[in-house]
Amino acid sequence: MISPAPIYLDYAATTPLDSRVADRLRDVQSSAYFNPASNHIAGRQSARVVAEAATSLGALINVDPASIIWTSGATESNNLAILGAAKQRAHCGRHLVTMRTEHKAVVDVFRALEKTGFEVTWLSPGPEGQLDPETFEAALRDDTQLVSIMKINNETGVVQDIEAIGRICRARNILFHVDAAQAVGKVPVDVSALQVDMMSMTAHKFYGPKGIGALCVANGTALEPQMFGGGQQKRMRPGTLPVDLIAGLGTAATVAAQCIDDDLCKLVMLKDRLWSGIRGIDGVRLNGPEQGGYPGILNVSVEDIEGESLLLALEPLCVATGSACNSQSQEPSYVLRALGLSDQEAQSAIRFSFGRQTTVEDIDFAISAYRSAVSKLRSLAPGIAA
Amino acid sequence: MISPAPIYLDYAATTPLDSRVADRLRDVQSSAYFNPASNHIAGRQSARVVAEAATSLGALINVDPASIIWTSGATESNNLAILGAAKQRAHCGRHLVTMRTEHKAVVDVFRALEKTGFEVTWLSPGPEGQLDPETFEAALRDDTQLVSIMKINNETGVVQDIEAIGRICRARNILFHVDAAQAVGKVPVDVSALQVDMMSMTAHKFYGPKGIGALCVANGTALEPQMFGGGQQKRMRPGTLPVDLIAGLGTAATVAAQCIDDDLCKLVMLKDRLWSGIRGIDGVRLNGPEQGGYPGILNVSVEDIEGESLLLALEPLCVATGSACNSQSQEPSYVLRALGLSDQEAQSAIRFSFGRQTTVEDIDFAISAYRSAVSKLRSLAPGIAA
Amino acid sequence: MIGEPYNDVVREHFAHPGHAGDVPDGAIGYFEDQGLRIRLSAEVAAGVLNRLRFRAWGCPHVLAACEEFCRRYEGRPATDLEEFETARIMEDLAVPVEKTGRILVLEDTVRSLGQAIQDLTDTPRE
Amino acid sequence: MIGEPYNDVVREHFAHPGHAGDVPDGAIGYFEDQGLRIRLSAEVAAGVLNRLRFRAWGCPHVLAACEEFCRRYEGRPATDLEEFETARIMEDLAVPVEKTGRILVLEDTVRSLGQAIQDLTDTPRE
Ligand SMILES: Cc1ncc(COP(=O)(O)O)c(C=O)c1O
Ligand SMILES: Cc1ncc(COP(=O)(O)O)c(C=O)c1O
Repeated sequence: MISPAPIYLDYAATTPLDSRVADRLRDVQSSAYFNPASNHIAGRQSARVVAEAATSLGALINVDPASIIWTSGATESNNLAILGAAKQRAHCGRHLVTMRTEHKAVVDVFRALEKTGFEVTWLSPGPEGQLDPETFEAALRDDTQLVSIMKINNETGVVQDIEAIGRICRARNILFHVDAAQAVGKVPVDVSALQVDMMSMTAHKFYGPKGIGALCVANGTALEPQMFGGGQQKRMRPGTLPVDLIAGLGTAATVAAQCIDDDLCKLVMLKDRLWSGIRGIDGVRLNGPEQGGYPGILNVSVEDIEGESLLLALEPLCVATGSACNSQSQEPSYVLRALGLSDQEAQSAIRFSFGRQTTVEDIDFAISAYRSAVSKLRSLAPGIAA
Repeated sequence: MISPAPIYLDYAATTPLDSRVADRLRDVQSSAYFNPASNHIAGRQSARVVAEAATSLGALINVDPASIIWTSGATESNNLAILGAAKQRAHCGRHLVTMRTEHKAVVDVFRALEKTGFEVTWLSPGPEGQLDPETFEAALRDDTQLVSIMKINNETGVVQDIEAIGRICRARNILFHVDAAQAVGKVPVDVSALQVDMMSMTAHKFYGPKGIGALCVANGTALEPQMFGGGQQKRMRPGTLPVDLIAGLGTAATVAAQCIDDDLCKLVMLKDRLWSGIRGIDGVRLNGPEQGGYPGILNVSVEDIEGESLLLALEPLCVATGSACNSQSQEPSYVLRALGLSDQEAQSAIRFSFGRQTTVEDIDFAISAYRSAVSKLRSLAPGIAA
Repeated sequence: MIGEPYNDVVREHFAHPGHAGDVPDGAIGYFEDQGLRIRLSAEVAAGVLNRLRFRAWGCPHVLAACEEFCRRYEGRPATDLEEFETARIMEDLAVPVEKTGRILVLEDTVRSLGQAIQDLTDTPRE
Repeated sequence: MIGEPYNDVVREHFAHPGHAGDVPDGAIGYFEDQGLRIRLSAEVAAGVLNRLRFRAWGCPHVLAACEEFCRRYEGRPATDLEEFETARIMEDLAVPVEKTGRILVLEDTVRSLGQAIQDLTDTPRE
């Protein structure tokens, strides 16, 4: 069966390369593919490319380029930050705080720590997904050493008040990590202003290459490395640096710095259009905040519709049902369950996510595909008591 | 100062992309950049790309594609294999065996294990770098649970008898890991024939992309994951799969399968030519085996020459002085010291390494650059007792 | 991660469920379990299933299995319903094993339909 | 990882060590330490360093420092050797701090040369 061309509305899962990033990748691959650690002119050329990329990323998020550790992505950054800090600072206390609605790459790391004698407080969000700073503060204890709260939720687009949380942590000398995989390069992020100690990011969420991410670590924050071998990156993360991917991330950062405002403006328009087009459908509900959510994500549930059939009926629309990174699991999203949705509501949830290359036509296609899928499936269903 | 174009003879550090790999990267980046874990037609298209790449790599090294875990490179593969197996199998014994001449990405992992209650036997090689299977067997104990021996040494090109070591391990039920970063895609490797349980590799050493590697793990070998988050790769290694890099690795594997014989044939010729051109220099010695070493690496020391000055005098020739991955360290190579070289001999060592794009002209340039650098530096030096 | 989740038969049935709907005044089988709901209705004349229709709430495999059932049994004697085989449907639609339970809901609905037809036949016309 | 290890002065001196060699029958300073060996020779007339030459075994910074020393002191009174300053040479050649010890070997050699000149001058001609 020949499938029609996909209409891609799964930007929260991963984005296409920006053309400027693609050009940069090619350029570095052919002219500076050397090992930046090599002690010869070619190696030093690659080292300069890496340093430039650090400067670009540093400029985007307002951090000292020297505070950047290159990783393979936000998953690795989260692991390094949370495992590395918790173990290194075990003497400061064994209590950790995070949210139930974090990405698996945070949740599973804390679960692993729980098995090794750390105690984790799992905070619940309010009904729209936000963490209330007072609830947060109440969870802190004398032996709380580390907090991890994401900036933008990957399923609902809800934005946490990182500044307020950061202030509370700083006042109590608690280390604060932020998973900003869905934020860096997509919304303005100023790490220094935010009082954040560690922040994770990944290039492929903001039109950069896959397989490269970063963790920025405030000066003076000691981490236990999670990988061993070689002296690269001050021993924090060994392995030959992928100079092309790093350069690509740098270019993606530079492009983002130029485009963020325009991108956001367009996304607000697209999200409004999409939500206006489907909110009138009987039984549709918005998962996430009515106001102030990240405009590139719209998550909706609909009453009495089976999620898997909905997904198939939407083809060739490419959208997500759970967290993009975990859609192999068939369980209803734990993030939506934590927002108070029933299993049945959660399993019908569709996350539309869009970005720089999305057009109004894509959105209009999505609206009509969603409307007709819902009405088709409803027409097939028997009444509740047939 | 404008530098002349580099002459790159540091292929053991990293290789340029094969043009077919570069094409494949571009293609996948534009047409299948999706998340292979996404449950929609686009995601499934990327999943097929990943599966094809696994088939290509599986064919190159004769393993079941299902046994492949994608990682960010050989450093991560080594960490996952050694930490993951040692911890998972701690009940089988706490004694581990490796060599002094392993890459840092193995040495440092074992050092980390030593700090957590494992006991490591560090075997020394013979004067040409080989591990004697009898010496090896004598080091095994009842509580030996894991052995890691590299296939090809990155500094000297010495090739270990993996088959013999594998047989000994298999007979005693000891898990056997091989760091084949310098071997896969460069010499024929048949994992199934070798009786190896785990093998690490990295694409950028065989004309594939940087930032992607693999660990293949024999059926039934349990490992403790070293990173947490999400269900990708059967929970062994989470994170969004970089589908383009994986596809690039797959293409590099396919190209390698076609080119290995021709590549090797050319390398033998180039190495012969290079060694013939410099062996006559007074005080030059070969580090590594006279016969049977990997033909893409030639490591030589020379009497009474200061290594750093030698390196600068060789410019614009790009060669390595220590392990490529660790040339930030200024200590004389521990690998060469283990072969019995003095500090002074080790610090003068130069590793020439070459590959698919190296020409006879490059080699001839290297010969004359080396000869004149040595004679220039000798002419500058005072006599020993001036 | 890799395989297509639906084979061509499932895709075809899902896209064109020609037997979706109701037979007015027909015999009705209904079953619900595990959140799934299936309703079958049939027009039976002289012991033959003249028309079969389904309504269902479930995943694509369930919907396609219902359509497949209707296509297969329309025109056959109602007594054939007793021999309804989930195994063949599962095979033809390449239903993943972990969904076996869902196809058993269809089996239960078919049984319920058979019973309804039986009841109609047994009930002496008044 | 990033910076150029050698500045332009070091590269230039290393490429063109115009003062490499020996002054035949000159005054000789020699010192060796940490594996480094430096020899300086000078032709002194009327208390002036007419010609200065060096030989050295060491890293590029050491070789360049020797060349720089010769360029700087040729033509000056031998008594100036006493004021030899490693700090200025280190700055001009951008020698990394961890190599300070190596430049001190040059200082010791310069001192040894000064002593040798002194000895020649003090020794009454016979
Ligand atoms: C919030 C969040 N954190 C972490 C990740 C993991 O990023 P990566 O897959 O690039 O490691 C993702 C996306 O996958 C994400 O959305
Ligand atoms: C023998 C060996 N093992 C491991 C590695 C590490 O590979 P990577 O830097 O790609 O992680 C290298 C090269 O750097 C190597 O030569």
